[in-house]
Amino acid sequence: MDLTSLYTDIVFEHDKRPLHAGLREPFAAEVHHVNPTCGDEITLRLQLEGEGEQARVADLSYDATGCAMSRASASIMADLLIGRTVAEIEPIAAHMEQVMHARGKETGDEDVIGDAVALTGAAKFPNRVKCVLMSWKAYQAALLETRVLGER
Amino acid sequence: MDLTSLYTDIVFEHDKRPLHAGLREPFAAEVHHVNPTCGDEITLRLQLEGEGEQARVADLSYDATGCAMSRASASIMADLLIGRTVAEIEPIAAHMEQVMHARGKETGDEDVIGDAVALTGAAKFPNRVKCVLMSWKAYQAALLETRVLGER
Amino acid sequence: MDEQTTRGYDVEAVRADFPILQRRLDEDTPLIYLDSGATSQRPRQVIDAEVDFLTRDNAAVKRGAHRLAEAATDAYEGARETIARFIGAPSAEELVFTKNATEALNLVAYSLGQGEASTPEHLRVGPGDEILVTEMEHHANLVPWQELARRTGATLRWIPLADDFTLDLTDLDSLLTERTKVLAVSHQSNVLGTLTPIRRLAEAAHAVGALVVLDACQSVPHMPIDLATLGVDFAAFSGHKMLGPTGIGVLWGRAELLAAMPPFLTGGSMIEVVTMEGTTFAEPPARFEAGTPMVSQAVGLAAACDYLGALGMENVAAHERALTTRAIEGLRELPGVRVIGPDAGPDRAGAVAFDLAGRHPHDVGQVLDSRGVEVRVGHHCAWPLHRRYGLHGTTRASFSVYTTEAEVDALVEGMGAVIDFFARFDR
Amino acid sequence: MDEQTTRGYDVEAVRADFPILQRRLDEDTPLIYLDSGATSQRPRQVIDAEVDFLTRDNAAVKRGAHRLAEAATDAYEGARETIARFIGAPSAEELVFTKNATEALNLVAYSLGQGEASTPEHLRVGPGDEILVTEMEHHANLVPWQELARRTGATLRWIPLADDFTLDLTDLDSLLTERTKVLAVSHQSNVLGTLTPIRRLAEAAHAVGALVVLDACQSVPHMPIDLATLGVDFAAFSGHKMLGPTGIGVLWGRAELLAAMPPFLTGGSMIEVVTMEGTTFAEPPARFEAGTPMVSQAVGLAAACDYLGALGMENVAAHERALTTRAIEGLRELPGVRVIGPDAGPDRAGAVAFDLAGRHPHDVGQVLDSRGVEVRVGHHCAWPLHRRYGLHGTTRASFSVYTTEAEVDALVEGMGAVIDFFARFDR
Ligand SMILES: Cc1ncc(COP(=O)(O)O)c(C=O)c1O
Ligand SMILES: Cc1ncc(COP(=O)(O)O)c(C=O)c1O
Repeated sequence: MDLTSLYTDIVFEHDKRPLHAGLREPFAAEVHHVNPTCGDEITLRLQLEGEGEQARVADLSYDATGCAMSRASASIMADLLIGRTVAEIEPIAAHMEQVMHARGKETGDEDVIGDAVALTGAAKFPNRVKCVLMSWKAYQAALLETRVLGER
Repeated sequence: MDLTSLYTDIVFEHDKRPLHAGLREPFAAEVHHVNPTCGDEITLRLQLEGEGEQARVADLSYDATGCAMSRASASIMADLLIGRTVAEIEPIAAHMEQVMHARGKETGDEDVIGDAVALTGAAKFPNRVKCVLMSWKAYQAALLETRVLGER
Repeated sequence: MDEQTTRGYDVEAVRADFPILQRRLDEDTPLIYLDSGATSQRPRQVIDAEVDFLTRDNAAVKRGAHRLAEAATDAYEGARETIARFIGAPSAEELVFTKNATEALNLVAYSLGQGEASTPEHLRVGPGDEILVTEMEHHANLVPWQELARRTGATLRWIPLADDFTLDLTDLDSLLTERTKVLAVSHQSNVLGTLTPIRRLAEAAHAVGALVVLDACQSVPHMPIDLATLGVDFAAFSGHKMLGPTGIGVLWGRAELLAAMPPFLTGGSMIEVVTMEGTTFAEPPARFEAGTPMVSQAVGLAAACDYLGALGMENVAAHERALTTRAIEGLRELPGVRVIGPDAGPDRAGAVAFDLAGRHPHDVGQVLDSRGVEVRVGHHCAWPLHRRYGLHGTTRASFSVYTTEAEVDALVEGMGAVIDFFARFDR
Repeated sequence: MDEQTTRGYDVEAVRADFPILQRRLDEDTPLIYLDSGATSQRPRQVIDAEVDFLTRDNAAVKRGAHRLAEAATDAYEGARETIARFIGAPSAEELVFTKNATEALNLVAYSLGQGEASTPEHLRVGPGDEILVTEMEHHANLVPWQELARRTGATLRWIPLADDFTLDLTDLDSLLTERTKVLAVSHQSNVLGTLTPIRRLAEAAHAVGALVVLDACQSVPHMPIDLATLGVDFAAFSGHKMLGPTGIGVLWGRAELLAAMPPFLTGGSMIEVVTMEGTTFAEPPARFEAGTPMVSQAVGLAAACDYLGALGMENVAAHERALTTRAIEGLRELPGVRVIGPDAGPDRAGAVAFDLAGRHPHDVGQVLDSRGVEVRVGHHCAWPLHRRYGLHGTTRASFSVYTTEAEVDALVEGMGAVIDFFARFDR
C-alpha cells in the first residue's frame, strides 16, 4: 500500500506549521464540528466583508485538533479562502467535495484547489475522506450561519 | 405421525361432555390463566374444607376455552381432585408434571393420575404440553391464593 | 404449476434455491411450509452472502480506520443502499436498521414520547394528544402505542373493523381530529389479508397534521412498494419475512422527521460528543443505531432484496395472488370451514385464515402437521381482531415465492382429512 | 508460538478454524487482525451452526404449533441453556436475548425508568435518586444512564479514574449512598484493560440497597465467568465479541428482579392478554423479548460458547495474558510510546492502548494498516476516559483466541516503522 500518496510533504508542512491557525476577532459566525468516529474537532470563525455572493472572506480563523490530514486540510483551506468571495469559493468547494468522493478515480485540478491537491490522495482511503472534508463542512456551516444571522 | 396417541377417545369424551364445568359458588379463590401463544384461557375456582395439608377440595369449578387437550385436561383434573386433600393431590400433580415433561419417555401411572394417563400422549408433542398443564398450573395458583388469603 | 411456468414464473427453479424445502419432517412426510407470513425461508443466495461476508470482510463497522473495517463498512452501507432502492426510499440515509419491525415501531413510539422541550411540537406526544390505531393491528403496532399513551398521558383510539373484514371508516372524521398526533396502521393484515386504503388514510391524517406510521411487515415481502409515493411518514418491516435473516428490521422515516427526533437507544456510534455531564447525538441514521449493528444480517437482507428484485415483485405478487385465490376457493367448498377475511380480489393479499366450526385451531393444526402441512394456529398476535369476530383463534396459511399450487391443494385436502378425523369422534 | 503449543494451547489449530484469517489485505499483505476487542472473527463451527439451522430447522419460534416451529423453538431455547451454562447463570430463564449489549443496558435503564406505581420501589428510579457510573465506561454504559437521569429527574454521579489507570475509590463512601439506586460499572475497561474490583463494588452497592449492573462485554469473551458468584444483579454482553454472530446480545438478570420489572420493548410474544384497552405481560424472559427474536444468531452464539468452552476459558485467559504482557513489554521499549493502562499483572487483561507522542492515532493506525496490522484508533467509545488523561484518542491492539505472538511482534515492529516513517518528515 502506497502511503506516500496520502502523506505528502505538503501535508506535513501544513500539519507542523499551520497557516492562519488560532481563533481571532472579529468574526460574524463561529461553528464547532466534530468527527464522532475519531474525535477530531475544529472550531472555525468566519468574518465576511460585503453582502451576498460578492461578500469576501476577510478572515477565517480556526482551532483544529486531529490527524495530520484534518489539520493540514484546515490550514490549506484557510489559505485558499481568505480574500476570496463567496461566489469564487463555491466551485472550489464543489470540486474538492467531488474529488474527495471519487475514491481516487479523479485527480484534483491544481488551478482550482491549489495546495489542496496534496490532500486528494486521501480519496483512496474512505476513512480519511471525512478528515479532509471536516474543515470544508465547517466553513459551509459558518457561511450558512452568517446568512441566518444576517436575516434576523 | 401417530395422532391416536394424542387424540384418544377419553380426550374427546371429556372435550364433549366436560365434568364439573361451569363456575360455581362458594369459592375461596379464583384465578384466570392464559396460554399467550394460542390464547387458551381458564378461569378456575377452588373451595377448600379444613386447614393446611389436610384441607379437602370441596369444589373445583372452571370455565375453559381452548383446544381439546386443554379442555379435557381441565375436566379430568376436576374429577380427580374434588374430594381429595391437598396432601393427597401433591404427588398426583408432581407425577403429572414429570410425565408431561419427559417428552414421551415416561408413561403415566394410572393408579396415581387416573384418566389423565389419556393425556400423557401429548408429552411427545412439546407444543401441547402447555395445553395439558394449564389447568394444573391454575389449580396450584388458586391453592397458593387460598393460603395467601388465609394468612391475611 | 405448469400454469405458473407458462406465465414465466418458474416456481420449481425458485424452490431449488431453498435448501430447507428438500427436508422431510419424517420419513414419509415432505415439508409443506405454509407459514411464510410468520417467517419465510432463506434462499442459498442469502445464506451465501452472509457467509462470504463473514469469511472475507468481517470487522467492526464505522469505528475502525483499517482496511478490513472499511470493507465491512462498505458492505453495511452498500446494503442500506440496496434495501433503500428496493422499497423506493428517496435516500439510504432514511433507513435505520433495527433488530426487527417491533423494535422499529417501538423506536418511533419511544422517540415521540421523550418529552424534550427542544423537540418540535409535531414530534412530541403528551397529555391531551391522541394516537389512532386500528382494531386489526398486530400486537407490534398496538402495544407500543398503548404504552406511549400510558407514559405520556395521551389517549389511544382505534378504527374498528367492519363485518366484511375491512376497516370501518364510517366514523373516521370523529376519530381523526386535530388532537390526533399519530395514525399507526398496517398495510396488510397478517390475519385477514385485507389491504388498508393507505393513501386515503394518510391524506386524511396529514390533513389534521398527524404523522402516519405504516406497519409494512406483510406488504414489503409480497408486493412492489414505492415508499416515496405511499404518502406515509414512517414504515417498518422485518428481514426474516422477506427471505432475509432474523435479527434485522428496518425503520424508514422521512429525512426531515428523523433529523428532528430525539434518540431512543443510546450508546456507542450514535453520539457526537460525550462528556460525563452530557452527550450530543449524531445525525440520522447513526443517531438511531446504538451499539454494534447487525452487519452480516444487513448484507443478507440486501441479498434477499436482490433475489426478490430479480424475480420481480410484480411477478411475486401475481404468483401469490393466484395461490390465495386457489386456497380461498378450495377451502370454501369444505363443510364447516369459514375463511376469515375478504373474498379474493384486488383489496386483499395472501394470508388465508379460516375457522372450522366446533374445532379449536390448535387441534386443526395438529392434524395438518401430521400430514406435513405447516400452518400457524392461534391469534397470530392479533388478539383484538379475533375477539372482534368472536373467535379464540384461527388457522392461517400464508405463502411466499416458493409456494406451489400443489401445496395449496395439500392444504385443502388436509382440511378434508381434518374434518374426517374429528368426525370419527363425533358419534 | 512454540511456547504456546508446549503449554498445550495450539493457536495454529485454532487459527485453522477461522477462514477469514487466511485472507490477504492485498497481494503482499497478510491480515494481522488486532481489533478483536471491537469485534471478533467467527470460527467455521459458528458459521456452520447457523447454516445448518437455516437449512434444516428454520421457522418462527414460540408462535407455531407445527413440527418445524417446535424444532426451531428447541434450537432457540437450547441455545439459551448452553449460553446460561457458559456464564454460570443459575437458570436459563434469567437470560434475555437482545440485539447487542447496548440494547441490554438500555433495557435495564428504560425498565427502571418506566415509573409505574405497581413496580417495587427498588426497581424504580425517580427524582432525588442517584445513579453511579465510572469515568472509564464505554458510552454504552454511560449514555443510557445519563438519559435515564434526564427522563426521571435522577442525578448521575461517577467514580473518577486515578492516575494509575484504575478507579479512584477514595471517595466511594460519599458517592455510594442511600440515595444510590444503581451502580453501573464495567468488568474490564475496553481501553485500559483494567479489571474493576467488582466483588468489592457490588458488596458496597448492596450495602446501601443499590442494584449492580455489570458491563461484561470485555470479560465474558476473555476469561472464565461465573455470574452466580460475582455478586452483581445484571450483566450485559454481546455475541460478536465472543466469536458469535452480530445482531445478538445477552442481558442476564436475577430471576426475582426480572420478574418484578416492567417491560421495555413491547409487541408480539411478550404479552399475556391483549385487548384494545390494555395489555398484560408474560413472565421473563419472554416479557423482554418483543417480536421475532434472532433465532439463528442464538444458535450461532451457543456454538461460540461451545467452541470457547472446548478451548477452556482458563486457557484462553492465559493465552491472552501472555500476549498482553508481550505487547506491553515490546511497546514500552519504543521511543515516544506510552501504554495507556496498568502494567501487565493480575489486575489487567488484554486491551493494549497506547499513545505515540506528537502523532495522532489516526495517522499511526494508517501506517500500521499499510503493513496489515489492523488496530483501532480514536476514543473507542470512551471519550470521557480519554479526556481524563488529556488524550484525544489512542491506538488500541486487542486479542482473541486466534492471536499469535508473531502478530504481537508485528505490532511492535510496525510501531517502529511508524516512528521511522513520521521521523522522515520531522526535519
Ligand atoms: C466495554 C464495552 N461495553 C459495551 C460495548 C458495546 O457493545 P455492543 O456495541 O456490541 O452493544 C462494548 C463494545 O463496543 C464494550 O467494549
Ligand atoms: C403485520 C405484522 N406486524 C408486525 C409484525 C412483527 O414483526 P417482527 O416480529 O419481525 O418484529 C408482524 C410479524 O410478526 C406482522 O405480521
